[in-house]
Amino acid sequence: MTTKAILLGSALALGALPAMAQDTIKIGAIFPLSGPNAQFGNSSVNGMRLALERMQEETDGIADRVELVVTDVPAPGDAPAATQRLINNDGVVGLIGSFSSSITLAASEITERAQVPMISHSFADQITERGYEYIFQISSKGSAIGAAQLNHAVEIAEAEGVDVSSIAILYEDTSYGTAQAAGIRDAAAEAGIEVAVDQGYPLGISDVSPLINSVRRAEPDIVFPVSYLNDSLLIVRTMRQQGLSTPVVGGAAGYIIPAFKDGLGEFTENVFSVAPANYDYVPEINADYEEAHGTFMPHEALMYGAALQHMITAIEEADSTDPVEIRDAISALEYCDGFASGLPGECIAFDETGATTTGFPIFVQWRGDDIVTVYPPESAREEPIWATAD
Amino acid sequence: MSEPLLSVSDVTVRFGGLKALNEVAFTVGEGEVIGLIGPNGAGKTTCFSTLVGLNRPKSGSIRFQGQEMVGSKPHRVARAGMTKTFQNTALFPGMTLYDNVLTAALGHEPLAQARETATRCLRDLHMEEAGDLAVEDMTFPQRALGEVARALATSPKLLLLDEVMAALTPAEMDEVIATILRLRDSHGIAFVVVEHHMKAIMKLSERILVLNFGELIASGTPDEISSNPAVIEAYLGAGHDD
Amino acid sequence: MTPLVQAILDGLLVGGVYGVVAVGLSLVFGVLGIVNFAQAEFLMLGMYVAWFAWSFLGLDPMLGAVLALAAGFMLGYVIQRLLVQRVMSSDHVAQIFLTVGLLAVMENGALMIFGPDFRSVQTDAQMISYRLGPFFISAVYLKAFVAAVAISVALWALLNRTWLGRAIRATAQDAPAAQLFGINTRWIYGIAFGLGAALTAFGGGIVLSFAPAYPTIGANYVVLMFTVVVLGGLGSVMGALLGGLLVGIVQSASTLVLPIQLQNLALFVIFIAVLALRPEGLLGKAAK
Amino acid sequence: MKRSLLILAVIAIAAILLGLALDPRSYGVRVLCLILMAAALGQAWNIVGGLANQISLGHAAFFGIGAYTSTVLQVQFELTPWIGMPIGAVLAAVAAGAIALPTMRLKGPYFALATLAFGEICRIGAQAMSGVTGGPQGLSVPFYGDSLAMMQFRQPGAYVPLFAALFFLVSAVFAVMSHGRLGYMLRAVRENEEAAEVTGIDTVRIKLTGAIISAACTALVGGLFAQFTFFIDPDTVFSTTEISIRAALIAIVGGVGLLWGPIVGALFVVLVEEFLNSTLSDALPGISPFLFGVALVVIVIARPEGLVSFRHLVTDRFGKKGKEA
Repeated sequence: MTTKAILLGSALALGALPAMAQDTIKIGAIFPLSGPNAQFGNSSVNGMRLALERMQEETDGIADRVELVVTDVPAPGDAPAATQRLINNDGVVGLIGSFSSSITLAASEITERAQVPMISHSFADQITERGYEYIFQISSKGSAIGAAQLNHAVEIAEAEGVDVSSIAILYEDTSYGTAQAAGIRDAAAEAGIEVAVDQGYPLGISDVSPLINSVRRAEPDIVFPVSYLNDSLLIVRTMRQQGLSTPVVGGAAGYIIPAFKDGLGEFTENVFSVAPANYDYVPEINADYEEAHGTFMPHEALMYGAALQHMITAIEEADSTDPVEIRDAISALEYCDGFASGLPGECIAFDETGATTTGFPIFVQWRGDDIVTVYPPESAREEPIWATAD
Repeated sequence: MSEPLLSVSDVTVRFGGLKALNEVAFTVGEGEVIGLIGPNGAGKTTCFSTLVGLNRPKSGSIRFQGQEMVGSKPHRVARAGMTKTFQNTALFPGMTLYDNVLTAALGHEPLAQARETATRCLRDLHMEEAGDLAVEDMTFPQRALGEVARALATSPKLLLLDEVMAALTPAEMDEVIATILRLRDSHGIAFVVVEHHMKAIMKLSERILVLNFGELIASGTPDEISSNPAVIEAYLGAGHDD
Repeated sequence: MTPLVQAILDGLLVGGVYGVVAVGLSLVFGVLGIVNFAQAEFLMLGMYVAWFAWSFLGLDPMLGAVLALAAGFMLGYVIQRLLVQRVMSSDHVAQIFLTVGLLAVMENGALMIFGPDFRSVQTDAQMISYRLGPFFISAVYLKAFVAAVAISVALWALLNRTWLGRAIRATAQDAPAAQLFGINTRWIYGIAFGLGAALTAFGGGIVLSFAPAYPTIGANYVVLMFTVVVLGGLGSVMGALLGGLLVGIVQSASTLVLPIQLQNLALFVIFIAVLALRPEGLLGKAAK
Repeated sequence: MKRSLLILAVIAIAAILLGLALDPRSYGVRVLCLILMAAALGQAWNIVGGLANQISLGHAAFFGIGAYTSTVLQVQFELTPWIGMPIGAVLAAVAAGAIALPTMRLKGPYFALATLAFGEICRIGAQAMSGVTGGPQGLSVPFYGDSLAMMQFRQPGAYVPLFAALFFLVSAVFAVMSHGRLGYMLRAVRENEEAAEVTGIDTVRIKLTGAIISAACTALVGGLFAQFTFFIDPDTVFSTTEISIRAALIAIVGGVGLLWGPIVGALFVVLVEEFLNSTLSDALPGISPFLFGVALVVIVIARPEGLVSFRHLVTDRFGKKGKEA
């Protein structure tokens, strides 16, 4: 029983830690740094660290006082305690995160009740549709990304004289895949395009042959996979194996990270994907990132870097470390510098629900070791090439 | 004349291709004490297990108090009034002896009454002192008698005792024999006793059944059995050790 | 008809891989009586070994798998002698939770050492398939299948044709008796655990030929591995291989009638049904 | 038994007082809730895992059913969790009965694996039934601000009495069972099923009863968890590692089958985890779960019977006191 007394005592001590140091302003970052999404969490944090560094070098403002408190949240179940800890023990004035939508949803339940602002780049529509005031979403919603994945592809194809009458949707069955697939499905219905194959599959699938067999039998005009890396590689390879030349238009995640190239080599050439942002808007920042981490800057690094800079600027505007005032400043601010200039729309601003008013999904295409923004035309760096994988 | 307490007819048990019991038939009357003997591997323990429902016979019938028991689960058989002890003792480890006995009593009565039953059963076997012992700390003879106490707690009409005297001294053995006879007299419990110790069996039993290779080869009074050539043959042939 | 045959072909090929990955789990259970929740971490380890072999030595993952086999054996042997041996006589719960602890240590150890990056290989076989009339046979899965069969035959020969194999089987059946015959059973436990780890690590090398390595890849396989060994009969070596084929076929063929999303649902229902009706496994003792 | 209940009540009240002493929005108060929740979860598992020694690795099934039932009813019909949680407990009990029938004869690892598969079936099922559950995207508890009627509060401090009450309830169920008829019978079944049958215990019914009570308690914990975190998704509430294995872990680390086991286990597991997360999370990704794994390995090797050792308590406590109580 003595052990218990000691343990209980330390629980007390945890709660009684000093609130916050005077001079620094702490911003919390909750990301999956271990577990299955660790890669994405770590690159997001890399992006934020770079964004903070550059801001500290370039400006003389409040950025010098900002400290990033990073915490590992591998699963949504860990999010509430971590969020509460950051708010109450570390005294963060705002939060950034998290890669996965379910972690963001769980964390934002805490930030809402604690009245601390949080900026996220997760896709789920729900995030800003709960009527919450303290959560902001800098990327387009999953349904919009799904719709763009379909509509942009159809526009590009039809501009090349290719008729699209039937498609296949293959999606991993976690939150991200299901939400985005729903967007594609709805957009297809609206456009009067037949969805010939509509298959969810378990994340971690080890053989996608059954999926590709059904694609081969249905002969759709375009395949829309919404997948992470493992499944992306399997889908592209198995299609090649079976000699299927149906164009593949990826759904972000696995299709626009450096590891996609590592797994497929030359076969990535001209693969399309929808994307929330791309590094080719900000080559100079990307060069910094590449120097530090050896790969191009994935979109989550760019987005979260921008989110952090938006929050720091809002703190400066609010001229306060009161989370409620910071929240109002985030909501009012239109931020167009630094990392934000690398986002589609080249600015960050939010409507009253916290959803983005500036962001929109873009299309990228693999060219050599790089991915290049090709659509919509006003954002494109290069022309799209509608080529079937021969 | 009413039916005997237990009436076993043509019971055959197979394990794989092996016949463990072959058309075994016998009866046990109310309050009777019967010895069951036979060389090692003759099927005595199998016979007990089958009677209480742990094995299902291939064919035959086991009627207890006029009810067919074949196909009944062991707990139903126990509640009907027939239970057995385990040869290598199967008291519940991680419990005290008292709790073992109490648990058995709980099968058919509520806690308060069960406590009384448990205390009484331990007293019947002169084991009050051992009640607080954990099974792990009991000697083998204590465990064997503990088995009897636990079986008693189910309020049986017929108790099948499987070598409970194996490790006892002659004096202790006499005491157990006296206890069995006293229980028979006071509670009207019938017993079937498997024991290797011939003197004990002779002293205890009114009738003796002899099993060999799964077949009942003889039955009769102790005197008849000890002079039965088939029995002697079975024991000598199997190289008996007692 | 064609879709069904194709599904069975696909399932068979990937099922061979499941079999090899799971056979180590079954061996460890058969000999040591321990359900090793950390077994899939040896798959992850094998994938990393094979990846480094591919990346720095240019070895095909199938050859890298041989290196993985050796590394898996060494690590497995050490883990058994240092840690698992200490709970050999403990309760099942202690054993299970020792391996759960090992799982966390190995998975996160890999994250700390190798980082979170996905590491995949590129081989020619990944993009090729052979055509047999209307059927496709994927080269990479075919190679994986052949490697799986080869290692299975080698394992079978080891267990049945060598003194060591007999000692392992004797220990599995009755350790005290084996000891009486002069077998050092502690040493055999170490060897058997090492061998189990080695086989799963070898399977990892094969898996790398079609899937990227990352620290938590084991989690994708752990439940699948249990399903395989239970269907084949926990502890049965050849049963695990056949169980693997069966799981592959069920996963693949079930997609003809069920959404692919539910392929594992079908699998787990069969899994529970088999446990309930035939706990010795579909293939039972005959396969041992 | 009365003494055990009294100590439990004292612990629960002490927890509530501690909760009042802490800042109601603080992290410490949340950790307190997590400890109470973990103890209740471990205790619910302990009913089958400890008393009957059925090492279930599928309790997430019941946790998830509890969480989803009350939340779905709240989202769809604005039904208060005060009613929704008991309904969830009933549904979980039904599920427990359904899975107990085919699996109860299984022993040791076979039972563990069968229940693990059952948990996975429920997770996949919850993902697929998106019309009801919201599918993989999860379900948010509707925001009511502070509402006792809807069992919802802005500050974690307000949940301390709820968790303390739930902890007391589940622990009391365990204590009463453990000292009562059912407990003796479950232990008998655990130690030797054949002998239990032969002494007149209906082992099937006893196991079924234990499984149902355990599942119902687990579902209540799941329901309150949903109210506490406001967001659930299948991967979280049906998680094999985060719920099923964790429930078993809490009971086992503390001392399986013992009333005090899950309490000590919960303190240990939650405090070590939170300590590691709060101090090392920023240092090196993976270090805190790594060290947690190391701690688990060390405990299992040093004290395979749990922090509260089993054997001496059997004779010292249950044995002698059992008769007097």
